[in-house]
Amino acid sequence: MARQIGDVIVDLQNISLRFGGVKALTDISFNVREHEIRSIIGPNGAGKSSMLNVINGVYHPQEGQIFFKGALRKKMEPHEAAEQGIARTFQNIALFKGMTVLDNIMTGRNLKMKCNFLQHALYWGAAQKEEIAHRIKVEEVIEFLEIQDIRKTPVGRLPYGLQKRVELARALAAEPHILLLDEPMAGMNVEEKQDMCRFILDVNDHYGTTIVLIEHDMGVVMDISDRVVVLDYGKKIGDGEPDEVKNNPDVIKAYLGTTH
Amino acid sequence: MLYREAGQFKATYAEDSQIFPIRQDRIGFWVLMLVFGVAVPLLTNEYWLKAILIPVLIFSLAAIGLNILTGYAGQLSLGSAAFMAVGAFAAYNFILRIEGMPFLVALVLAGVTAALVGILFGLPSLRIKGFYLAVATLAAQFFIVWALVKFPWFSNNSSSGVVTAQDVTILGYTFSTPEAKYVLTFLIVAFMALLAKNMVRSSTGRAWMAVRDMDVAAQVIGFRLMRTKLLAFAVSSFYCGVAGALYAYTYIGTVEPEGFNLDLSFKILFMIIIGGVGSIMGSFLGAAFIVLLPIFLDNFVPMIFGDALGAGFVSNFQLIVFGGLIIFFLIVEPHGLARLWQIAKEKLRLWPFPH
Amino acid sequence: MQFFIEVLVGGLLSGVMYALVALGFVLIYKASGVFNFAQGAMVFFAALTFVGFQEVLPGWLGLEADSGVVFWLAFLLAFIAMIVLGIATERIVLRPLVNQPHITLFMATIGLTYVVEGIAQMTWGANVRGLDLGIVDEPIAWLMDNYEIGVSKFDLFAAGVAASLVALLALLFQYTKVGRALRAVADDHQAALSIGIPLQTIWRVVWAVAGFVALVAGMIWGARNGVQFALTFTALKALPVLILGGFTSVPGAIVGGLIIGASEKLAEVYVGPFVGGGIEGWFPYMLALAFLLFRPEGLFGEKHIDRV
Amino acid sequence: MSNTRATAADSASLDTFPRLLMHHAQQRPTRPAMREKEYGIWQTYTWAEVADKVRAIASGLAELGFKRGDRLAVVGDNRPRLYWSVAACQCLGGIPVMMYQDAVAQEMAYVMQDAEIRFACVEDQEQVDKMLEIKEGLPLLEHVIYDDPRGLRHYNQTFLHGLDEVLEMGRIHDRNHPDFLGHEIDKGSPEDISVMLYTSGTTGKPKGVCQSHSAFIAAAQGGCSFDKLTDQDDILSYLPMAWVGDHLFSYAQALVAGFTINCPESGETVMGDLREIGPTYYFAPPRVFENLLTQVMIRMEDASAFKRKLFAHFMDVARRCGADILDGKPVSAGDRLQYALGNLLVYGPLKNVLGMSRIRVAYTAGAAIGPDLFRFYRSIGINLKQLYGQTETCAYVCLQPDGQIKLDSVGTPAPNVEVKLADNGEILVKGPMLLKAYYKRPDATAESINAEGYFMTGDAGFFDEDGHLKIIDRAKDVGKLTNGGMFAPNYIENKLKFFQHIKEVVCFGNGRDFVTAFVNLDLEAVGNWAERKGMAYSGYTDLASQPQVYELIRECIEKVNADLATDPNMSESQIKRFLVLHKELDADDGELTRTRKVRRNFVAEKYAVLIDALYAGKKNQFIETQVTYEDGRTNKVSADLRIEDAKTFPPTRKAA
Repeated sequence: MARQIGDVIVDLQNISLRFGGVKALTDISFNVREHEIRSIIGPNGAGKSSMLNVINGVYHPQEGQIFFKGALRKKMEPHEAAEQGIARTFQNIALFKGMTVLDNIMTGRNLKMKCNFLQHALYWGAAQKEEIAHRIKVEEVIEFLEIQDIRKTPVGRLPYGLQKRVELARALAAEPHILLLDEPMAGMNVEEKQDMCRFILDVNDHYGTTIVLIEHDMGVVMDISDRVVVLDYGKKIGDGEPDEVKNNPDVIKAYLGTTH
Repeated sequence: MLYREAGQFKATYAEDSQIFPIRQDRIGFWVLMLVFGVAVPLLTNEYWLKAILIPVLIFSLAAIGLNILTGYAGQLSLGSAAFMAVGAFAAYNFILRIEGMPFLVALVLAGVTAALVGILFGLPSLRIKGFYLAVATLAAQFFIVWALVKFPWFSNNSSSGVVTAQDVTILGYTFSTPEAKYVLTFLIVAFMALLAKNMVRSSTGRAWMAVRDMDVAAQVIGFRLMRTKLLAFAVSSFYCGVAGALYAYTYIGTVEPEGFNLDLSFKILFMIIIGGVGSIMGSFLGAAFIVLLPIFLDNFVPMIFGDALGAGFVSNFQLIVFGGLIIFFLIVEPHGLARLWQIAKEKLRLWPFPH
Repeated sequence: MQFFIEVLVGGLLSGVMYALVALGFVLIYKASGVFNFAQGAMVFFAALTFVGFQEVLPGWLGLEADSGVVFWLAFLLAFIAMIVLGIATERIVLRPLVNQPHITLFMATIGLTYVVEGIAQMTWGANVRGLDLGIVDEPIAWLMDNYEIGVSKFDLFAAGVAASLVALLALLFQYTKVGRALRAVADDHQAALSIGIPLQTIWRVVWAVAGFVALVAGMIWGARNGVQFALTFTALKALPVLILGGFTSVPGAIVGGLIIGASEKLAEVYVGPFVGGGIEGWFPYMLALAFLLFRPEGLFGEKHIDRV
Repeated sequence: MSNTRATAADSASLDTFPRLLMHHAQQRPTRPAMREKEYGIWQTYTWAEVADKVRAIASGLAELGFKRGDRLAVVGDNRPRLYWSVAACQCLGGIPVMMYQDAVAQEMAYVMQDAEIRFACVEDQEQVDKMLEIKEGLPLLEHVIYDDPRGLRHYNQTFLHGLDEVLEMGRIHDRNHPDFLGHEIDKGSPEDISVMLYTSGTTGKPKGVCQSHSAFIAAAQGGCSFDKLTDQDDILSYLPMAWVGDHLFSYAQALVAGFTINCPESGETVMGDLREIGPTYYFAPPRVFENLLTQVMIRMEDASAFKRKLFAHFMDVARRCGADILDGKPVSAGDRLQYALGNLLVYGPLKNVLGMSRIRVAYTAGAAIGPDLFRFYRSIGINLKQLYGQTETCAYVCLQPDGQIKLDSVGTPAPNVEVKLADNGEILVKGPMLLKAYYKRPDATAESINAEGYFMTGDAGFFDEDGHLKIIDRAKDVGKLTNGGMFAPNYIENKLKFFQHIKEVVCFGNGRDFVTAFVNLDLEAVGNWAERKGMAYSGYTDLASQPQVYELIRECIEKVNADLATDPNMSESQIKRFLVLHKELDADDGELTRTRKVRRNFVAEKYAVLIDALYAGKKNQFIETQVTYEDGRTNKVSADLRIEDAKTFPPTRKAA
């Protein structure tokens, strides 16, 4: 492999998150290294999505610290996380239903676009140039994910699997350092899963993007992850390379205890 | 059927992202522009210009304003008329109080004033959504109209806030005839519609739509909710403000704050529902529909039912038809006339195939 | 001090009447998630239908105009009319729009407002009519004499009616089968459907009850201000109440109504003169808005967490 | 027109493809030479840009050690950069060897060995993988250049080069040796081999057909002047680059006339891309036209009753007068008016949605095209024509001239081509477009070019009274009846196969008294027909034995017989007796080739008993046959087959 796994880029220390009286995450610590594929697994309700939401600033943990690229991160809003190069997809597809595939992916470029609304209104010179420059970038992503033929289709009309792919495209368009994927293969058939796996590996390989992934399909997780962290009831019960995690008695117990 | 798209390929992104990517649409558009910009003022009579065409244009502009806010940015507003009032009274005061104020500058300033007020009343949108926000915009509606009535300064101390618009003079030419006023209105509205279209098809518009469709995702991608929403309020109010100023200067002439009441706000809302939520063209279609419908009913109802029923009947009938149409459109085609046109266009493009 | 109390009590009493209208909103919102803007039009429709029947019934039945039979018959007929209106609304407007965004339903009820107003006036005419409930709008002598506080008998009566109506509804919700079903529906449509609660029936019941509330509110408001188009504006009065109280809370509607009623009157009296008066029109909104900024879910609403 | 004349005038110096390319780069530097749908738009390359890229690639190849006379394998979909590498190779005096991109690695290995390939230019990872697979067996192969780097990041073989890399190398080389390429181009001679195309070879191994610059340029010039192609034309290049037709239309003719070639985004998007580009010059095999027509009909089924009526009405009008209007023949004013209306309401929109609005010239070839199909396109105003040619003749022998279209001919000999018939009916051609030789196969070359320099096409045909060539069959299949009449089985079979109910036919008659036929039903078409008639049947065998079905087939045969009777050469070949086979001919049973062509001799042997029965005048014959299913299981099918007679007609002259 040409891919070199680098230093720790995100370091979560003793994170606890509560909603009212409900504890979603309890004292969780783990880190993500640059260029790796890091998976978070666990039964339903284990707090996996909450973990991602903590990383990109949707939720603010009551306790604990987050180090990003070595520096302590202050409480931040999601858009600030985006500005720092964290992109993500959602468990329930969060595309903009009223827009075409192309426009959806273009939104992923928003942070890199500098023109203001007055320039847009005139759509002349800089605004048009910028629009075209970013369109070229977006078209590269479109080709990368092989969705050329649905470019101008409103996303609402697409089948589920393709919507997931468009969402990935939107996240990729931002050229993120870290990509958070919340169950990117949920509800897909085998072929779609294979495609998605290939794309995830390609992204990681081609762009060097660090990927944090939540996934239910154990086979997939073990195949593509560099390291896996296992949550159960908001607590960390395992962390390490796939083989290590597979043989962890706590993990086995948690998984045997559920239907998964 | 009339479309001949084979061979209209796009070799650059600029061509690909034109407003009208199909040649036949471009031709149609320019024909329409010529008809309404040149032929209409030359050929129609005063009644048509004053009672139909000018108001249609002005309401179209207001509807574009509301559409930006509601259709594109997804923030329901019931106070558009109040922002029109702000624009009308601001233009009046700028021209009245600043010596030699050029009309077009006053128009822009009126829009800017409305935009500022819009931002103010848009602030709650940062915390509240949906009906709550709709109700909040009612506050703007009531407050602004009240303030314009209660503070005589706004209307230069006239009784109950009635003001009479000054002459419209640009570069020494006074727009006094209906034809002149029509052409002026037409040019302004056409230009502003173009600006609006440009905004909604670029990053600004995508930000609005992203916030409309899924605000959490929009935020995660990096859009700033506050900036995006307030910009929508500002631009929307700007459009309503300019529409309000035109309403006073090229349409009614004499306006009072009460004229910009909740009914008018609803009327504009109806325009975008019937015309098409989230469509610039729909704003025009909706405005034309809502302006023409009562005129049509006024003439049509007595024809069918006889005059005996009286004016009260006609006006109630209008209420029912209006309300019924709204419900009908929301049920049958929530994207309004614009979508109907789009569907028809798709059919024409695929003709003779059905799909 | 007496004056302040007088204003406060007057405000609270009119607040009860706001609450009455707001109650109609809450009922429908809870059951069907529809923000029924037409509630004001329903109030107008109900009151107009009632007085309309009061006018025509004596002629039809050969009875004295002020006979109790006419009153109750007109009341019954108006109630039936409201039920028909509710069912028709459910069938024609709501059912085709089921699963649409709430905002769409809201706009549909704005359309409904126009239709209902049009039908009411087309049927009964647009002129202002008086409505006599037999209670005079004069201060209660005892309070006036002893404490020099002017509290209208009528207002007190209205408050009493409103209070009993609220109590009645509360009982209805708490102890009847329909009430329980309704609460289930309000909690979770899908779940309610899955355990076999007939959603459409519930909606019809709720619209009928809301119609009844509108009728009572219309009669009280009509008796006070005359039955006229302005009754539709009661809806506009009720909106800030809802914002304050939350769309889903019956107690919220009541408390919100009281707060709005009292503060509006106090503001009008104490602040109004400085700004030229007439601030009732917008003050409740501003109050509600200011309140919202601090507690977006309303007084009694539930905090909503966006699940991502 | 003026352009072709200009080209002709300069032809002395414009006698190789590299010179043509440089000529266009000077004459029309800003005209589009190529477009490719990529990244959502039609990326356009002007002649100047193309020349520049070709120059860079050629220099890069030279830097890699590519020598005059070396062969460059080119494999991939129609991509501008692959066309450029063809031109670059030619600039250096090399020979591009075009290979089919869907061939499996082993098939490629044979061609690459045969052509002694040192350099290969391939499209993408898929083709690179094939090259790696066969590299072991190809000691000569030194460099593999790929166009699309996707997925190839971790391929670290030193003999792999990205085309971009080669291009960059070339630019540097070009900067250091600015005169190099000019000299190389000057060294080229029109008699150099410009390209090698492998014939599929129905028998034996593929042979490399060596064509010179002058041959292809002559063929292209002939075609361009024949159809008045100019630099304003557009063609969609979507057929395999290794196929002679694509090399003629998309490469040779484009370079001669200077028109624009357009490459689709991918194989799946061809129809959409066709619609966008709206080519003026178009080629498709009959199968494509047939699929399109089927789609049109299917989509029209869903249309409203009004639209269907409208469509049916105007298609009638078109059938009546459309082709005549296109041919410029006299048509009544009423019909013209109706046709104009139809053009507005139906034909115009239809051509538009098919992407054929702008077509000036469309060709089909490669197989016989059904007369109804052919007529349909012509009737709606698409100038669809047929041509005849082979790899060995640069796909250039006969063309149908505008205005003189005969449904069953392939037109008149093309400019500068001499066509004559051998005694056995075999078509012999001579002209500047003939192959130089089969690569390393002097034996084969000698076999196919006779002493007078005529190329023996292997096809049999004859000229009609207007001098139009009709192809009837492979020459080796043409036989004689005992009465001396010509027997051309394919010719008869094709006529029958145009009926929708008939899927496959095998005719017999060589050395016999009369012609007989086995018929295979089209199960779907006949099944639908039977359903409409309310007939019950349990499967193919049952359906094939029904008297009504025999009636149906007999009607078809008699129609063909009537048609054959009008043709003096063919009137003896009318089918006297026939039977409907009890099973479908199947490749798994060895009755068809994998490309679904009938293996005539095999079938004749296998069903000898049936042939005997046909000629013995029996009314029926029992037979039992083994069939193989897709999963490899076998089973026996038996039936007592009916044998019936068909009416024949006395020879007549054609009325029209």
